[in-house]
Parts: sequence; C-alpha cells; structure tokens
Amino acid sequence: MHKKIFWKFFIALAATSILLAACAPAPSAGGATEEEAGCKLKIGYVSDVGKINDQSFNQASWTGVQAGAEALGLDSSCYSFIETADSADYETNINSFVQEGYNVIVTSGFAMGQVTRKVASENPDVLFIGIDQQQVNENFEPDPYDNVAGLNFHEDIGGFLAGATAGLMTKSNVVGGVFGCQFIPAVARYEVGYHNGVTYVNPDASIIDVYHPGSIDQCFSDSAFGSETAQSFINEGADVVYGAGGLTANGALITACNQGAMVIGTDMDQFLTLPEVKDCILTSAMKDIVTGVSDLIVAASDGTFQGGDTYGPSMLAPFHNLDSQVPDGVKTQLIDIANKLSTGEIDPCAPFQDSNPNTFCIPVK
Amino acid sequence: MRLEVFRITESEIAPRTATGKAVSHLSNLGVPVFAIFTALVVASLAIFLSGSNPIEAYLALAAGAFGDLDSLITTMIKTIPLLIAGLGVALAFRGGLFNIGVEGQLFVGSIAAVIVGTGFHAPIYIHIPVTLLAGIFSGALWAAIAGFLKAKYGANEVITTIMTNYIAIRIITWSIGAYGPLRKAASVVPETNSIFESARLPELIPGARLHAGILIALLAALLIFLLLFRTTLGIEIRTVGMNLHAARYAGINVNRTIVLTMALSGGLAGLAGAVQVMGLSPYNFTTGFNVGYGFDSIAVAVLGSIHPLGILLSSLLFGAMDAGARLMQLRARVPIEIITILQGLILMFVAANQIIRSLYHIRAPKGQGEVNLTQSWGGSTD
Amino acid sequence: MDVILVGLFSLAIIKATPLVYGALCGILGERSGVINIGIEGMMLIGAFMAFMGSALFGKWTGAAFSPNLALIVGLAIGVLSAALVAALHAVLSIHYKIDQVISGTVINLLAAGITDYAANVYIDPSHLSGVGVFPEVPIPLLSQIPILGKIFFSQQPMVYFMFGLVIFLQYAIFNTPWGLRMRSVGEHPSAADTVGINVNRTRYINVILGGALAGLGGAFLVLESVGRFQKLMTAGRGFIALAVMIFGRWTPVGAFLAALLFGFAEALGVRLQFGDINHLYALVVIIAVIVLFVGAVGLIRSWVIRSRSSRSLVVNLSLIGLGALTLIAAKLIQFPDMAIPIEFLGLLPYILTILALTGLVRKAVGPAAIGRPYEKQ
Amino acid sequence: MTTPVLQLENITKHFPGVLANASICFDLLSQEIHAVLGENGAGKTTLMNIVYGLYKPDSGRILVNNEPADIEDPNDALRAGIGMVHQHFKLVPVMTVTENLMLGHEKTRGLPLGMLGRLDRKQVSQEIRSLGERYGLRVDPDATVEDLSVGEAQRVEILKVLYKGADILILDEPTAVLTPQETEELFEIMRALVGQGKSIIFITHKLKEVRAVANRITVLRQGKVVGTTTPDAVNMAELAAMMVGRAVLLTVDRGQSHPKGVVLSVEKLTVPGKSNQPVVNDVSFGVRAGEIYGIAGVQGNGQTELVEAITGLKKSVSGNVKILGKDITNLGPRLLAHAGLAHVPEDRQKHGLVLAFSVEANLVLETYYQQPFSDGWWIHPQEMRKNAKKLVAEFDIRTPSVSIPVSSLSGGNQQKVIIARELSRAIKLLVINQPTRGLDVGSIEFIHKRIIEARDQGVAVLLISVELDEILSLSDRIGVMYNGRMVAEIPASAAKRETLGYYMAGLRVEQSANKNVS
Repeated sequence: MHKKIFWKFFIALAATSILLAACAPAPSAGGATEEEAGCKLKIGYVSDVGKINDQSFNQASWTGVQAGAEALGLDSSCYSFIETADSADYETNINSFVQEGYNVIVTSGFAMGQVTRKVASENPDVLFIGIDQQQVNENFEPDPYDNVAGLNFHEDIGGFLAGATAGLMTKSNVVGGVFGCQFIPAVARYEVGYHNGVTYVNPDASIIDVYHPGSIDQCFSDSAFGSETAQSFINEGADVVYGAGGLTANGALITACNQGAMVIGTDMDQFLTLPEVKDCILTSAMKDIVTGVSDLIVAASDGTFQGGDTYGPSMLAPFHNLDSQVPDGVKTQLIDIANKLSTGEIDPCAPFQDSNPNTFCIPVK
Repeated sequence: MRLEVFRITESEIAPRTATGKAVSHLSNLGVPVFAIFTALVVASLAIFLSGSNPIEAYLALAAGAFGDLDSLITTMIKTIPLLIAGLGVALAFRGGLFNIGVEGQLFVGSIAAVIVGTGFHAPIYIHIPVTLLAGIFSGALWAAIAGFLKAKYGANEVITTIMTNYIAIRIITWSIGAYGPLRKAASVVPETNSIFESARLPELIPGARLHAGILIALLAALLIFLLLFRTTLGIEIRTVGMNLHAARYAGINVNRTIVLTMALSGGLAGLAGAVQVMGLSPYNFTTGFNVGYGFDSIAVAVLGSIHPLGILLSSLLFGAMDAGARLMQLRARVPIEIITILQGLILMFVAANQIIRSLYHIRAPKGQGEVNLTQSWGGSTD
Repeated sequence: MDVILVGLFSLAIIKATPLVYGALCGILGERSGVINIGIEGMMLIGAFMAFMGSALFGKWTGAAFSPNLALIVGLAIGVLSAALVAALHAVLSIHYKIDQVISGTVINLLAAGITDYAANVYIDPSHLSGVGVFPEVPIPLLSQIPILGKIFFSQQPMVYFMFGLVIFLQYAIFNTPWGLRMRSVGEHPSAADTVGINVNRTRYINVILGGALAGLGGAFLVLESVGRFQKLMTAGRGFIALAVMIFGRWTPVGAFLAALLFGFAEALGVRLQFGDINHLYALVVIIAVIVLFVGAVGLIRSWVIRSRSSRSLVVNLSLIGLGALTLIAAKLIQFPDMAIPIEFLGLLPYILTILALTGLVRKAVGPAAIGRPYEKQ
Repeated sequence: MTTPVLQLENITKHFPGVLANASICFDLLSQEIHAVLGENGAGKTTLMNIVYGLYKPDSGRILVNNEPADIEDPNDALRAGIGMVHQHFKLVPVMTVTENLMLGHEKTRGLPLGMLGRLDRKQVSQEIRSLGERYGLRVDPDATVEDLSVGEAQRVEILKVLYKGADILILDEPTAVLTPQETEELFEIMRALVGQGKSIIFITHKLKEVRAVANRITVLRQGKVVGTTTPDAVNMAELAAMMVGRAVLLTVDRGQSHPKGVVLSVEKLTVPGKSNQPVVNDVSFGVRAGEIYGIAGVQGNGQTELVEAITGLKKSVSGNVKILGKDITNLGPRLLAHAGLAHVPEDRQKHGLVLAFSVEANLVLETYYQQPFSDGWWIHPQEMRKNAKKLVAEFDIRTPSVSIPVSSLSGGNQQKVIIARELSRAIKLLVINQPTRGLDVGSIEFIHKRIIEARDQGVAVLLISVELDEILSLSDRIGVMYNGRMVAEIPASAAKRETLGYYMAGLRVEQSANKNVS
C-alpha cells in the first residue's frame, strides 16, 4: 500500500519536473553563430579550482565581472562563467569562451597565468584580464602582450597594514593569524607581511601564525579547522586574530569574534561579506579586485584597454562599527605606515627566521 | 497414493534460462539507461529551482560533450583517466576488495611519472614505457600496502585506503609546496617541472590535444577483460572475491591474491595518473590536478557493473558529463555542482535497480549472482 | 606548561567532539548490522540544515527571541534532516538491499552536491548570516578544578551533551533491552527474528537514530564551532569518525578515547606551528604518551572488565614504564632545532589509524552480521 | 490427553518453483509427543516455520486450543504458547545465556524506562537456574554461548522456549548433533516435559528415534501428509516406505574390502583451536588403499579441525601427516592435490563451491590451471565445457546447462558436482566429510555407491560423519573421536552402536583412566 502511494508520488514528481522544464523559457541563444542583439561585449569568467562563491578572490573576481557588465549596461545573457574542477581543464575552459565568441575573458589565479597568455597569443582579437597574473615569460622577465592585462596586488602590503593594526590594537600583546594554503604565494605574502607589520609597530608582541596543512581541496575550505585554531589562539591569550585563506580563515574570524577577540579580514571588506563578524571586525586587508576588474572591463569597452601588468591598490577597509574604539593616534600611525609602504621605505616582505619562502613579492617600484 | 512431484522439472527450467539469457542482457542494458533518464529528470528539478531551464542546460551539456570535434576530443580526454581508474576499482571489486584509495594511488602514479619523466633523457621508445611503468609500479606499491595490511592483519581496506589517500596527498602537497623537493625552481605556481618531450605521449592528430592515452586506456580495458575472464589469475581473483573459503580450499594462495589484486588495482590508478601528466599540457603535476577522479571512478565502476565493457560506456558517460559541464555553465548558467548531484543520482538508481525496475516495469533477470562488494568489513580474512 | 597542556587538551576535545558524534552514528548502525560510510554526508546535511534553520529563524523573527532559541531551532532541524538522510540510507540498504558501501557513497555524493549547490544558489546571493554560536557554559565548582576544570568543564553545551551521550550510550548499548536487541540484530539477526524482534525495523530505527547523531556532529560544526555553513565544511571528518569507531572497538567510551587521541594528535599538529615547542621533542613526547595510553587502557580493561583476551599484566606495566621513561628522557635530552613540515605534522592521525587497524594496538573485530541485508532463509 | 492443543487445517505454502506444503492437516494433542517424519525437503521445517510465524501460509488456518489463531510473527506464536527449538541454534554467540534467554522479553529493574530500563540480569539468571532445576536442564546462566558445548547450547535453546512460557514445543531435528547417550537424555527430558503438561512436536528423519519416543507419527513426503500412525502400528520398513515412497534398502551393500598398503598416516597430530588450546590432541591413525576408514564422533570433537589439518586448510603445531610415506605436514591444498588428495568438504556451500560461478567453472575449481584447461596463463573455456559435459553425464548431475550458476542447483546436485570434481582426478586418498548431510535418499544412495566404488578402485577413503548409521554402513574400520583425541579404533565387524556411543560420549575413556589410576 505504502509503496504504491510512494511511487505514484514519485512519478507525479517526475512528470511535474518535465512539465516545468518544458514550460520554462525557451533556450535564449544557440551559440557562437548567433550574435545577440544588445551585447556590445560578451564577457566570460573562468574560476580557479576554488569555487565562485568562495567568499574570497574567485568571488571578488566574478563580482568584478558583474560590476563591469552593469557599468556597461549589459544584459545578464552577455556574461557567464565556468568553474574549473581540475587544473588540467584551464585551457579547455578558456577556449570554450573563445569558441562561443566572447570578447573579454577574465581568468583568476596565478595558476592560470601561463595558460591565459598561451590562449591570448593564439587569439589576438580577444581581450584577456588575468587576476594575480604577472605578465612575465618563463624566465620571469617582463613580457607584456597587447591583449592581456595582468591585475596584480601587493598582498604583502595589505598584510603589513593588517599586522600593524593588530600590533597597535592588541592589549594582551598576543596576536594570531590563520592562513590557507602555505604553497599559494598570495597567502604567503599576506602571512609574511602580517608578521612584519606586527613586529614593526610592536616588537614585543608574540605572533602565532598557523597554516592549514592540507592539500588544495582542504586548505581553503576547512572552516572548522580555522575555527578550532582560533579557539586555541584565544586560549593562548590572543585578542586580535587575522584570517587570510578563504573559508578556513572565515571560520577563524567568526569563532574569534564569538570569543570576544577583534578580527581582521582579507581580500574584500569582510564587514560586508561576513555579517557574523560585523561587531568585532577592525578592518580588512583589501585587495580591490572588484574595482580593478570592473575598470578593466570598462576600458575594454571604450578602447582604452592596455596590455601588461597593472597593480591594484592595497589598502585597509574602513573600521566601520569599531571606528570609535580605534584611537586617533593609531589612525595617523597607520596612514604614516601606508605612505612609507607606498614609497618603498618599508619592505613588507622582508624575510625573517623560518619565514615562508614562497612569497614571490614584487618590490614597489 | 498421491505421488505427484512438486519440484520444478527440467523442462520448466530450460526454456526460462534459454530466453532468460537474452532477456537479462536486454534488461541489464535497460536499467542503466532508465536510471540515467530518471536521474536527469530528478536533477532537472534542482536546475529549475535555481532559475535555469533544464532543457537548455541538458542541451548545452550534450553540445559540450558531443557538439563538435573539439567537444568530442574533450570528452575523450576526460574519459581516459576515468576508464583506467574505473577498471582499477572494478578489478578490486572483482577480488572482493573496495579500493577507495584510487585518488591517492593516482596522485602517486602522477608524481612517479613526473620524477622519471624529468629524471633523465632517453629515446622516446624507452622513456615513454619506463615512465608509464613508473606510474604503474608506484601506484601498485602504494595500494599493495593496504592489500598487505588486509592479508596480514585483516585491516579493513576501506579505512586503510582512505588513510593512505590522506597520507599520499599530504606528502605530495608538501613535495610541490614551498619547501618541497619537487617544486619547479622559480615558479610562482606550486608545480613540478614539465616532463621531457621524450616522455610525453604523442598526440594522435597533431594539434588536436587527443593523445595516445586513449589507446592505452582501451588497451587496458581489453587486457583487464582478458585477465579477468581468460586467465588463471583472473579465475583466482574472482574466486577469492566470490568465496574466500572456497578459494583457500581450491589451493589458491588467498593472501597473495589479495595483495596482487590490490596492487593491480593501484597499478591501474597509477597508470591513470601517469597518463594524465604525460598526455596533457603542460605535462607536469600541479596543485588542483586530477582532483576527484578517484571518487568518480568508483561510480564509473559500479555503473559499468564492474565489467570492462560496461566501464567503457560508463566512463564515456561520466567523461561526457565532465566535458559538457563547461557549456552547461557557460550557456545555461547552471552551477557545476549539478554534475555531482547527477552522478550521485545515477549511482543510486543503478545500484538500487529495483526502484528503476518497478518504475518502468522491467523484470529482474533470474538466477544472477549478486556481487556483494563488502564481504569482509571489519573482520579478518578468516 | 599548564597553559600549553590546557590549550592542547581543550583543542583536542573540540576537535574530538564532531568525531565522537560521527563515530556514535557509526556504532549505532554497525551494532545493528548496517555499515555506514555515509557519515560524512549525513554530517554535511546536518551542518547545512542547522545553519539554514537557525539563520532563517533568526532572520524571520528578528530580535524577538534570544539567539539561543534560533540555535536550538537550527539544531533540531539539522538533526532531523540528517536523520532523514539516514532514512534514505536505511531504505536503500535495508529495503532495496543495495550494497551498503555503495549506498553510503551515494549519500556522500548527493550531500556534497546538494549542499554545495544550495549554498551557491541561495546562501551566498542572499547574504544569509549566522546567528552566532552557543556560549561557553562553565559548570560551577567543577570548572574551578585546576587544569581538568578548564579542559572538561568550561565548554559549550554540545560538548557536555557529547560527554553525556557517550556515558548514556555505553550504558544503553550494553545494559538495556534496546541495546540488547540492537546487538543481537547485528550479531545474529535470525536469532533475533525467532524471538520476535523485527530485524529490519530495529535496523531502520538505529540507522535513523545514528543519522540524528551524525546530524548533531554536523550541527556542532555550525552551531558551536564555525558559526555558519561553509561548503564541504566536514572536510573528511565523517571518514575519520569511521576509523575512530573501529579504533574504539565499536563502543562509545572506546570511540571517545580514540577521538580524543585523534583530536590530540591534530591539536598538536596545530600547536607545533606556534613555534615555541621543539618539534622533535614534541614527537618523542607524543609517542611516549601513546605508549603510556595503550598500556593504561590495557591495564584498566584487564582490571575492570576482566577481559579474557587482554594483554598480560607484564606487557601493560612495561608499556607504561617504557612510556614514562621516554618522557623523563625527553625532558633531559637537548633536541636539535628542526622544523618538521606542517604537512607531516598533520599525518599523525592517519598513521595512528592504520596502526590501530593492524591490531598493533588491539585486534578489531566488528559485529558478525555486518553489511549483509537480512533475509529470512 | 485427548484434547487437541494445536490443529493445522489445509496449510498450503508455495515457494518459487516449489510447492512446499500442500494442504496439510495436522493435530497435536495435549501432553503428547507427535513426531513429524520426512526426508530432507519433505516440507517439515517449512510447516513448523509457518506454525511459529516465520512464514505466512498461502492458505489454511491454525487453531490453538480450538480457537483460530492469527500467527503473523514469532511474537504471536509465543503469545499463543508455541515455542520452537531450531535445528541451527538461534543463539547469539557473543552474549551470555541469560542475555540470550531474555532477548525479546527483557526484564528490567529500577526506573520503569521501558526499552531504556536497566536489564535485570540477576533476577533472570535466578529464574533460569530454578527453571533448569525443575526440568533437569542444567546450564550456567552467566556463561557466554560461544563457550558452550553443542549439547549445552541445545539445553539453552530448550530453556529459552520454556522461559518464554511455551506449552507447545517444536523440536526441529534436535538429535542431529547429539551422541546416542545425549539423545537418550534428551528423550528423558522430553518425557519429563510432557509429564509436566507440555506438548511436543518432534521433527526428525530418523526412524529409530521416532519409534523410541513418539506417541503418534505423521509422515510427510513432497509437501503432503502421507499418513498418521502410531509406533506400534508400523514396523521400520513400512515407515521407511511411507517416508520415501518406495521400498528402501536400509543397508548398503559394500562388499568385501581388499586393503593394501598404507596411504595416509597421521602421527601424533596436534592442532590448536581459537584460544590456542589443542582441539586435535595427539591423534594417530592410518588409512590403507582400498579401505574406508570412518571417524565417528559427536560434532565439535575435533573432526573438523582434523580434516582441515590433513587437507591443508589449517596448520598443526606438532605431529605429522604422510601420504604414501611422503611427509605432507602443513603443506597447502594445492601441493596436497598434487600428492593425490581429494577433499569433499563438510560445508559444501562455504568451502566446496563458488555459488556464483557456473557448474563448469566449479568442476575445475582445483584444476583450472592445469592441462588441458590452461597452459599456465590462458584458460581454455572449451576444454572446461567438454569436461563439464562429460562429468554431468557420468555423475548424473541434474542441471539444464553447464553454464548456469551452481547456486541454482539442488543440494544433492551441488554435492554431486563436488564429488564429480574430486573423483575425476587421479587420486590416492579421498577425505570426505559429512558426505550426505541434508540430502534426499536418492542422492544419498548414489553418493554411497560412489564412495564404495572409489574404495574398490584402490583409493584410500577417510570418511567423517556425525551420522553413526552412515559410518557403520560404509566403514571397514572405525575410529572414534572425543574431545580432540582418537579414543578408540574398532574393525567394522566388531563395532556395535552402543559401544561406539559410549566412546563418543567419552565414557569409556574415563573408565579406562580410572582403571589406570586404581
């Protein structure tokens, strides 16, 4: 008896879903052959093996694409994305957009740097924007292509500013940092910069930095690891916790926040992206991918697009809710440090004992 | 006296099995086809809920997999590792072992191929086979650990292979990481050096990406078929898999067979890893490489009813889904996770074939031995 | 040193908690004869739904209720959802008699796919926010005990609940009609059948109850640890839980101790990154502690349980002696400064599992009827 | 004594392809022992499983105390006062006697928490003790079942049924695992139970036992009732004819044996069991070409381990085994096969066959790697088929095709597959363990004939059986095993049931030991 009802229900469900499918709007576009009216640009985005909604640089990149498209007034059918599941697919995925007739292709992540340049050299008519991709040849010599813009950031500067903030704001003189994959240079730059920043303003502070020991499928996505690690920082007396490394770092920020510590975010202004920490987040070490990508897309549209490396600004996000708790002295000191960093007076990436060698920092100027 | 015989007579049995053969072949093929269809229907609900058009999505999926020559090539490239690794999982299943460690063995095979492929220069006809063998042997050796622990201590291979997976992946992550010995000098990316030209698999059609790995995979399928069903070792593996006690009784060295089965299974996984680094540009191992093939290959093996021919078809299906996912995202804006859901549903409907049979009124074939894949969970091999 | 120890052990307990919940899920299933490698998936669904429940409740009711109520609602929904997923596992493996390992694999695939997908299409675009975590509740008086008080009695509610559950299940599995029936179904289902126990119903109930416990483990990650759902946040804990279950010989207390050892090994891996402990020294110490632990557990077993097959007194005492001696020696020796790569520090739990399975610690034999669907002859 | 406590009316039960029970009528009077006699496969166990609620009949009804009873599951049966002692014990090995008895009807103490209350082991073990004293069934309630002997385990089974308050007891082939003396004890217990108001259905295929203990006898054949009678009304031969449907030769014509040289010699063999205690202890004997050496003994006295040690499935710790003077101690099965050993194992489905494999594959299970089936690496399927076709004809294996899974054959035909496989090789020694367990009379006759043929061709045969009749009718010499030792060796001509029974029960051993002391 029960079984029959179950099957009837099941069949009904299946039938409805077919109907729903049939009633849904008809396929809008056939493919490359049809030029859609209203698309003055078609923008494609290929993510790194992380996911689009990683609340980190993949998400920022895609948000940047959307922002750029909106600025140009493009219909949502004019831009699309492919998430990469396997690093062996980078080239196929980029080429898919080429074949579908896209004009601007955004790829994110240093790992796709060489592949993006390869496809770009084969398709000089298509413009490419590579995030975290230095335009260098195999011997690390600058080698710009006309149709590839590399959007890069000095994460070490961002990390240094975060570290300085932490070092100035800590009362217990213990600060912690939870980081994603130690073999990813951007993460290493944040970590080394952070360490140097704390030491610069507060040489007596003890700094506890922890990377996730796992492989790429874990080290950015293990939020429980971040959380547990933050908990142990609190047990050690830390009162400021910095997190850089996707979901792993997010876990650390939320837990540290719940435990009453102040936290510092990364990449985006995490006051906005991680509402759980809005009452204890001091600031974020911003890497403004969104504006950077958006600007480059607009440039692609109005013909001002230039190949080669560009560097986005590295800065701190507003203090938001904690603004009143940050003394004016600290604020001026941070501005001073930011200036020194921008002139190269401070080297945020200076190696220290046992520091991560995987930074590949580019000096300012 | 009442003396009728109520047991079935031979004349009753005979026609059933004669036609039964044809019927069972038909329904053997029918179940997976209907299972795939049902999975597509169920998954279309999820696609619809996310605001996309399921039909558009599936059309894009098909176009991305078979739409043009380039898509076809992508499908074939995706099929290669799934086919080889799927054969590995199936071989273990045939021997009564569940090798969840394919992921790690595949990594080990890739790394070994990289070490040999970048270790020395040699003529192509030496370098390629040696590099392939390095992948096979390293994967085999890594898997044989679990086989040995099973044979010697009765340690359950599901748990040990999960653990050896973690161990392999962590060590390899270290080896290409910031401090690792295999890290390509002066590279921003955590990657190894590219293997030398002499150890790269040649492209079948120059410039078309499709490399000789497809031939290796097909050859592997043929060899595994012959091994399982035409050799004495195959009989031994299947006997151990079906009935450990009878195998022991028949004088088969059960412990040796377990270790050997595991090693062969791992060898195939290692081969899959080696073929990947030897066949795909930029011919090196990097972070994010080959993630997930180990687990997909389990689904491929079960979907292919652990038979080389079936696996040929199921790996093609999964390869096509992986390949088609690009256009499905690009054209229909459907997140790639739908592929995982789809694969899970297909596996479920194929394994629970009664659901499909009762939905579509397919009769079950009689007298077929069900393969119990987990015969010695937790216990020793006694 | 106290601070380090307290830190290490409270971290170990936090890391152990989801593992214990997962292992208890495995125990209920396997004790009644159903393998569950879908623990990972059930935890993931539990985590996802606990977040959805608490966050949506918090969002819809605004500040009308205390956030703890939202957390409790989330907890309930997470537990129920995981139980529902377990029901799917039960239907597939008991009713449809499909291979239980395959059924578990299906659960894992579907859970990963569905939660990822739902997070993409709903959580992220809607900027759904978590409502915080359960607060720490130090137990009066007990939390004042030096060291132990800080480790065991200054925790969050779900940690205490885990302690209680371990003790309760240890009692219930071995001393109540429910436990007796469950074990009989896992050991000799046809014997249970002949005395009127409904084998399949018993299995359904226990697999589903187990799913609820896995849901607790998942909910813990969201409601006490991280504070929001993150994709694939279980990160393999369900599989480790399986190993914990076997290591703990299918008993709740055993699983708890095993999980603690795992948690400790992992916590140590993290703690050593702090940079204030010599890595080699730590390694020697942990090996000594494990030897001590094994000896002590063996000693307790042979005294308390009078287990027939336990190791001899001499072996246990010499293990304890060896461990203690090593500890003292480690104190005296000056170890060279050497940083072990963090990837290797993280390997300890996995190697421990393999050692546990090879019977170097103790031979593990599971329930006799495990993995086989019950059919009347 | 005259009121029926249980009546079965027109019970019919189909299984796929088989009509197990055809419109069976049966009644059990109060305080009677009613035997249900029939061959294997006659439908006895099916009928009783229906009474006990494990199967649902397709049609027919059950009356208990003249009231129609709706028995859906064992709980209903127990509530109606029906309890069953199964042929294969339904006891959980890792649990204690107390736990096994309370299972399903647990008593708790302390707070009334229902399923989560505290098990009252003390109270129940007290009850078991007093129950045991009342019926003369002594067991230690705190012992773990896996540590009990077979006889003890059976007593636990009977206690379990009594403990649950059954008035009607169904005993399914209870004597299969007992010595003649233990059987006699069981009969005493049965009479005592009947004396105390219980009624018993006694299922068996052994004619002598039926005559010894039953008040009435109902004979089943091929799912139907052949007739109901009393022990006084029929003689053995008539009963046998009712059971089998034709006149049966109760003895085997084994002719004269012509023993030649020693083929198998076992010297001081000791084999350890699970807990390293010897389960085969210092056993010595020899088997000569052209003779059948039977080993009698109650199940679980070391025969299984002895066979496993001789056939290479288990390692011995001391002593040695020789075939034709060649030391083969602890060699693997494959080398033993080369030395001329054939082995028909005790459990054909566990050891003897791969059920999922085809008949033809099972027929080459040990020889698949040899000529002509293989040249070492590749196999030759057509040779295997040829071989299968030949053996199927020669050994009268009833199968529609040689390529179907052996699992779809009947038990008798499965056993024939094994015997065909073993006898088709060039062998010097045949070790055959429980050759006819669970088979129909036709197959039994066929297999016995084949064993004697093998002997007459000069093969040395080591026959192990718990069926004393089988040993007596086939063997030329008989050894008796008790508690891991070979306690007697008697020429068949001098062997009597009673004497063997004493040895099997270990009585003579103790007596002789006493003599030695005094």
